[in-house]
Amino acid sequence: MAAVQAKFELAAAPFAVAPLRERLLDDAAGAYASFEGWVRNHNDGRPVHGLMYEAYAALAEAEGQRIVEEAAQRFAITGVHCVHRTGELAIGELAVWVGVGAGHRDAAFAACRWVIDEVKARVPIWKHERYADGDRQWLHPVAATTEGSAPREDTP
Amino acid sequence: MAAVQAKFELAAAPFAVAPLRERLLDDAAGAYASFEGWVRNHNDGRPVHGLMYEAYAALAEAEGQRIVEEAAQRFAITGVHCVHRTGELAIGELAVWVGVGAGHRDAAFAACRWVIDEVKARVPIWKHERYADGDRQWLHPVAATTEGSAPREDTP
Amino acid sequence: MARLRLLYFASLREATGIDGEAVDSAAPDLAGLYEEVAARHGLRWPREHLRVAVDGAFARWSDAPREGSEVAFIPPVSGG
Amino acid sequence: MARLRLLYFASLREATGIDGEAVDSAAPDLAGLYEEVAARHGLRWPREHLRVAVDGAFARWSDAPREGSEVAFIPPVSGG
Repeated sequence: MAAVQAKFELAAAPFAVAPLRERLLDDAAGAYASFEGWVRNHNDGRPVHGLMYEAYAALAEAEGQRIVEEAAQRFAITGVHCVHRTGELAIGELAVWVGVGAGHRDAAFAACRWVIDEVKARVPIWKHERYADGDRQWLHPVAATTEGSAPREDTP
Repeated sequence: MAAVQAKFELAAAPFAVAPLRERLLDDAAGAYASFEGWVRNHNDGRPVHGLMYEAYAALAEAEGQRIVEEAAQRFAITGVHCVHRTGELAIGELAVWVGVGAGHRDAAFAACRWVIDEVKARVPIWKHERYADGDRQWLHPVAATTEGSAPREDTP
Repeated sequence: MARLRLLYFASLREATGIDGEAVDSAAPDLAGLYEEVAARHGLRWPREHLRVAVDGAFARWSDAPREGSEVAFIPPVSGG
Repeated sequence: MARLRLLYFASLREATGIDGEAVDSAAPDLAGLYEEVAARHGLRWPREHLRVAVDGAFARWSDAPREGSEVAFIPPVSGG
């Protein structure tokens, strides 16, 4: 069996999905699942004008690569690729893409979902949102069990 | 709230995914999930040379449209689109595509998975496989509970 | 007696050798219509594995054949 | 005493006003190092909400600071 493609990348500029998807096509793969996160025009009901992603690049790339390689071990897939943007993003821009090729749809969906969940939980990338009212803040979601004590370094 | 896009189509010739995906982009949507089914070079360990999909077009289009509209009711999504090929397909060709836009990834993944499962279960489309050894057959999967009694009209 | 148009797809088309035919049937329901057709063409699918559609919409086996309608017996599907 | 390079990201960068600094620390472990840094910069994150990384890999709070290493305190992430 051919080695499973497993790749994670940061992208400082907009990137096209079509050629990345193309690379996951495989004559042995019957299923492909993908996920994309786009910049929404609102968050928690608050109008958003744009955002910035900051990464600790060295660690983000290493941790992201660990995630896709772990996915290649856990699921019966033929390839997995994830790209996450950094820098300034406008509304509607692509923030993150995950593509997975597999023999069957169960593995394709499960691996795709697992990768995006792990990326959101583990990869050191932070979102800075700019709101319509001129306010801006870093998003540092704290797990629900300890949420009551979550501080905000950047807001009163 | 804008009406949810919900569309199902049969395609007699190869189609491009990129412009279909584009139409699901929405400033209010933060998540996009897609599924693609490709023609594999094997099935149950048997080398496949190609296949043909036959549809009862009037019913397939009506039932497919019911599925995507039901998905728009069941899940918090902004749009859903499914296209299924008919006719002769070569190895590696795209057989079916499902794209879903949503506010959040839970709904995007759940709706995408639900639509492909329902399409496979309900839409009157049949696969005819050609094998490396020259044999060919119609695939008529019978639910596991009654599988023991499944007849094959086309094989001895 | 109802005049009907029958449609055959996939392995049913191969088993009957035709993709459709006009029939007159006195069957009281679509289940009875299938028994007639299965006997005439030697079809081996038990009705429990099929669905039936009338004029492009799924129907019930207990429905009466409707004069001038188009009836299709739907073997298990394999799209996707 | 270990000579270390500290990195700050996101709200920690804003709270300290710098993206990094060189420090000498006698803290026995990375937990102690964070207490020193938090006190000096008035950081309000309890350590339980942070992770710590050394030279581009996640580390344990109980690890001893390594001479010449690069240490980052990682506030809750929000990519994706």
